[in-house]
Amino acid sequence: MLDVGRHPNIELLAYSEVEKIEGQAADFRVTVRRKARYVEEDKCTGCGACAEKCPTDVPDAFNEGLGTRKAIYNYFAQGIPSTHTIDADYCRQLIGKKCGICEKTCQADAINFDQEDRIIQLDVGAIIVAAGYDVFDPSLIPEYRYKEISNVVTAIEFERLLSASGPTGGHLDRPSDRAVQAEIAELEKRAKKSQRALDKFEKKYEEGSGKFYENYKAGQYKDDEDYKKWADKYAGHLAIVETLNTLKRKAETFAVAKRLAFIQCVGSRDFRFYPFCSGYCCMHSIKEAIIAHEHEPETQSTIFGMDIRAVGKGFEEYKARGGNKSEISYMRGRVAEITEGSGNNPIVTYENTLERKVESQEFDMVILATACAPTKAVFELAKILGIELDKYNFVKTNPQSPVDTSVPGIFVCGCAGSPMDVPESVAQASSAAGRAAEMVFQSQPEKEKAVA
Amino acid sequence: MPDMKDEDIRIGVFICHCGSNIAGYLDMEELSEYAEKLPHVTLVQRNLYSCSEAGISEIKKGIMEHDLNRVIVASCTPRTHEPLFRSSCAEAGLNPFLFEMVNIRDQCSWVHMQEREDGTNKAKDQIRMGVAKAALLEPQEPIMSDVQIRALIIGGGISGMTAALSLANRGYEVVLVEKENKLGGMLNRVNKLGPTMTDASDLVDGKILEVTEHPHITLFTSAKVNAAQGFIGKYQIDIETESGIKKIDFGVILIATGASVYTPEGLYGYDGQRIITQLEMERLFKKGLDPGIKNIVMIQCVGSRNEDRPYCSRICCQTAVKNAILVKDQIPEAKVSILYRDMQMYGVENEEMFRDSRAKGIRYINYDPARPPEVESNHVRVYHALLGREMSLSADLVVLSTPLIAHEDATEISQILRVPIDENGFFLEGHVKLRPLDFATDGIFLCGSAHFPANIREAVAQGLGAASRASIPLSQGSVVVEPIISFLANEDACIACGLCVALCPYGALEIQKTAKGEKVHVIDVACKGCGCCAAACPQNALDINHFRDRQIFAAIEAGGAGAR
Amino acid sequence: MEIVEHLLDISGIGRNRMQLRWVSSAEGQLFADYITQFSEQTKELGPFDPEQFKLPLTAIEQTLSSPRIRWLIGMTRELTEIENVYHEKLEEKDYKRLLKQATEEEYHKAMIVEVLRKGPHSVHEMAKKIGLPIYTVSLRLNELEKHGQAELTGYDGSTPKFIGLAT
Amino acid sequence: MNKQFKPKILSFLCNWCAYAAADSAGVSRLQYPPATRVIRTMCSARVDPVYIVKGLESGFDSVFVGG
Repeated sequence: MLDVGRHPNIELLAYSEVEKIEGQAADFRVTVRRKARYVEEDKCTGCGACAEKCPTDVPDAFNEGLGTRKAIYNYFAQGIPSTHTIDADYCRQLIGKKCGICEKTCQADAINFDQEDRIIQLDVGAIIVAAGYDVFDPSLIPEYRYKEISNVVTAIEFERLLSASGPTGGHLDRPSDRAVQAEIAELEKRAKKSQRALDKFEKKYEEGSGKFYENYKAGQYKDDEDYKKWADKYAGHLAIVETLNTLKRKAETFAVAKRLAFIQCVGSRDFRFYPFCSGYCCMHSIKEAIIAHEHEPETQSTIFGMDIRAVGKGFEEYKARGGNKSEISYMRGRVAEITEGSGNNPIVTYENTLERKVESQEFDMVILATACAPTKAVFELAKILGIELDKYNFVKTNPQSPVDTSVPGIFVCGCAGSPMDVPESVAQASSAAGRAAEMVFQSQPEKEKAVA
Repeated sequence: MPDMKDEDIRIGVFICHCGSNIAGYLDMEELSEYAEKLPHVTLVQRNLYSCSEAGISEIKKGIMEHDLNRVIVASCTPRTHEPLFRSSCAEAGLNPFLFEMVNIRDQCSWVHMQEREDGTNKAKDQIRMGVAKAALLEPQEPIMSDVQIRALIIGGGISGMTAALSLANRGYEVVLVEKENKLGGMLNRVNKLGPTMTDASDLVDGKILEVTEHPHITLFTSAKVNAAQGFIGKYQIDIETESGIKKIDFGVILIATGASVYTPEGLYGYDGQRIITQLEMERLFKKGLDPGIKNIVMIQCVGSRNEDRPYCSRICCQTAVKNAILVKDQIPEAKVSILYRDMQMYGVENEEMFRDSRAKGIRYINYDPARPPEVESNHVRVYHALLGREMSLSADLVVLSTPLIAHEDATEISQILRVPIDENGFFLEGHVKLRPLDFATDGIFLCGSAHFPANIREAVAQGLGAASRASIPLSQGSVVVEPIISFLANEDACIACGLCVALCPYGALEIQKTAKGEKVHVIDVACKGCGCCAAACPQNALDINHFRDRQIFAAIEAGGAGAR
Repeated sequence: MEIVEHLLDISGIGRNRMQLRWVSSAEGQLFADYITQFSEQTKELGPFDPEQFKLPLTAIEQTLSSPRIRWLIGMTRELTEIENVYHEKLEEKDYKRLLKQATEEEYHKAMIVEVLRKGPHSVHEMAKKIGLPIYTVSLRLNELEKHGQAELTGYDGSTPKFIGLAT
Repeated sequence: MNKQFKPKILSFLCNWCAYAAADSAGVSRLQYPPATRVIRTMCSARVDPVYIVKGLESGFDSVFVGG
């Protein structure tokens, strides 16, 4: 990423979208909208001082909403370009309230709230589409109850939970536990606030709230407005503290998730959604299970799938290693339903095809290996570029020329063309670049073709 | 390397505030006073943001006005801004390698926020170590080596031909060496290609024609490479052709030698007549299938995913399903069953073909590797893992899906070109995920089944990709290497023991005859400067530019001597 | 690095004065934990005064710079993984045992050379200064003599005195 | 063992792995004791065993090698 950011021949237009293209192979004019960042690219050094001071918390899309980031943010810690961006939907200043703290904090005075979208024209010889894919939304599968059971997460959410730079710093806290901890934090804040109010009363009347409350209940300070307020405040405070303690006791029993279930083909090989196989989810689940085991040696994982497809170089050995060394068992069978048992533990009901029995098992967490779905914006992009999509809305290509699209001069690589894993995407990227160079070279007038 | 016999060393130390990221947690005043008192330091300056335009011009001004011959910037991590500062030093007329960065932000102020005093002491030590090392730095020039604009491609299968055409179509000189007397490789023996069921010969013949007639491609069939010397940009290759040995120079080399099909001797009673491999099945199709065949049983994972060949050969499932469909198309009433462990029909097209095959009535029976099927005279007994009972399928023909294994001359090529092969004999790529088409040693590239079994779509994509990777040095005409490389510091001490040559992961060392007898010679261009040769050399003869032993010793002594 | 740890052990400095850890570039947290743990461990060990270990440190440095040991370390892969022409190769544990033994020998010889540098010593005096059994010292001594690194210079009464020779 | 004693650790960090990990610890502001004095090497293989002894001789209390 760093090399792309610094390479002299690469002009990186981040936070920008293609709006229109004209011309044909080797001679395209592309209109690009550079969305307003409200931060001057050439001044911002990416030091992050502004993000520290920004008061507004926003759900962090990079961490699948599991953590929070600030209204002025860098998509992720080492993101390139390091120029920060202000989120216009959440920034107080931009939605009309008063703030501007980031502007005061920034010593490189790179913040500019009146920055506008800029439209620029590019003259290019070839276009390569590398628009990637979206993660399939498993809430479309009712029987997996993805939204209702908090401990059922998607593979990408699990990846973030396990990542050292993720919301839990790699500590595999169960989402249900994190929700309780968040509630505890909220209650602590309210308890502190109500305590401050009580302190004011206590100072005013030089009497402890507890003692006062007994007398009040005994009918001593009847119908005095101020005392009544004090008593109600105290009763409210007691309620908060009580729920706080019960939650804290509950939190003692929380432990890292140890029994993991990985459900394969969620949305893939499924006539209701995507009949194809997404190719990388089996390997991704095996990797996640091995890393989870490295983090917590008592972790036991079960991977439910019809075929566990480890087809790349060294993948079958990796799958075998997972089985032998990382407590992973492969269960051949499709999961019918997930229900919630006691203690927020999801219960998985499945058909064990080798035993020809329907079984169910309780787990601490369930991870859904979601399908590789075409990006939502691909229809628009296809219209703009005029390229054909296949029946699954990936860019149409044919096996003999795997990176050419239906429009000469426009090429595709990676998951925008069809679901594939990293090694293949990297290889296809080079081939798309090669094809583009070939096409541009062919279109040069004869005399320039002689190469030294 | 000229030794700097204490020529007047004038060091400039630029301490960065990085807004409040450093200044907020360290005592900048103390740091700059401390730096001023260090040996050879003639200028200490603090700036708000060293990496901003203003900061850079401050540094340049400092170099010119104070005639500095060493520069230190104490700021963030060199991994991001070192190139920026090096180029700024060069613009101010100072050799970019007389520059050293000291990390007092990511590894100091940011991680010792509550310990201002200890953090400042640490920063002082790090600056003193930087100054001690900088005093001994020597100027370096980037190493340029021009590239012979010609590519050698070994292997004329679909992948090799695609790569050759891609490079030739971009105007580069290509030499294609094919061992057989005809191009096409494996595809010559394949009948039809899934999933579009086109004829293999249509695709291959088209490509062969294009290759043979292409003005920029020189083709040698029944030829093979038997010796190779040199490194990226300057390879001297001996090609043994029907008309004698040809010595040709090349800039880059592509390996597209493909793979061969494993013959399952002794497995399931293989006899090549009634019990055949998928490849022999392809020949049956070409000859025309005997319409009398009523029952065919295919067995997957024959000789693969076991101890000797633990890998899944990726393409045998697709081939089996394709052939099964072709049988059903030609003889609709034939009964075809496939005994499988996992149907590896990954991706969009394969899964579609897999569904079509079931629609055409092909039966899939899951077998447990611990209880493999038994092939008898005219039927196959198998324990159906999913139904939990023994079955017997009549079989006029049994087709064994065997894996692709490494080409038998892969080991020979790997020794000639000094590139590694993995435990299964396939060539070992630079990085499994990020550099799948390169080798660790620059200048040699890899595509197709020589890397790992690949279907047509992947072989073509990898051929194009490897050609694109190979075109980078060709298009630049020269290769620039950062001069942080190994060099023979003490020629007399070297006894040419060859220990370093064996250890070097990049094949960047060789033993050469010199006036003083045999000595180690460093191939500048191939060396990555990791330093394991210098650290291992029994005679301490080798050293690494910019990280010389004495520079590191100076830094160690400087670090230790500081205040507790 | 195992050999360095071994040398630190037999010299009394202790192997926990050194630590080798593998960290990937994404594992910031893991790196911070290692450093925290190692600083605590170093804190418990207390300050290290090089003066106290003058002799062993110099001896370790000589051992680690001796061609014999560097050669043996460099040949690990050749000896244990790649078969020689007779298709023999060393088992991992045999190689480790051999390397440890050779290192100890070189270490003791280096100590003797260092002691002799300060002037002639008898075997007994050397053994006391180095803290090794007399038998080991005399064994190593005649190896040094064989390599022309030490020599008998005369007798103090009946006890033979030896001095080191610059190689 | 006095509380006052501040250990000094010589630490060799490989540019691609351990040094990068140290940077990412910095980016996420993970606090750790300020005892280490870092020398960056291109690879941990560059660390000659003699460096470790040199470190102990020059006044460090211990030596850390991060690959």
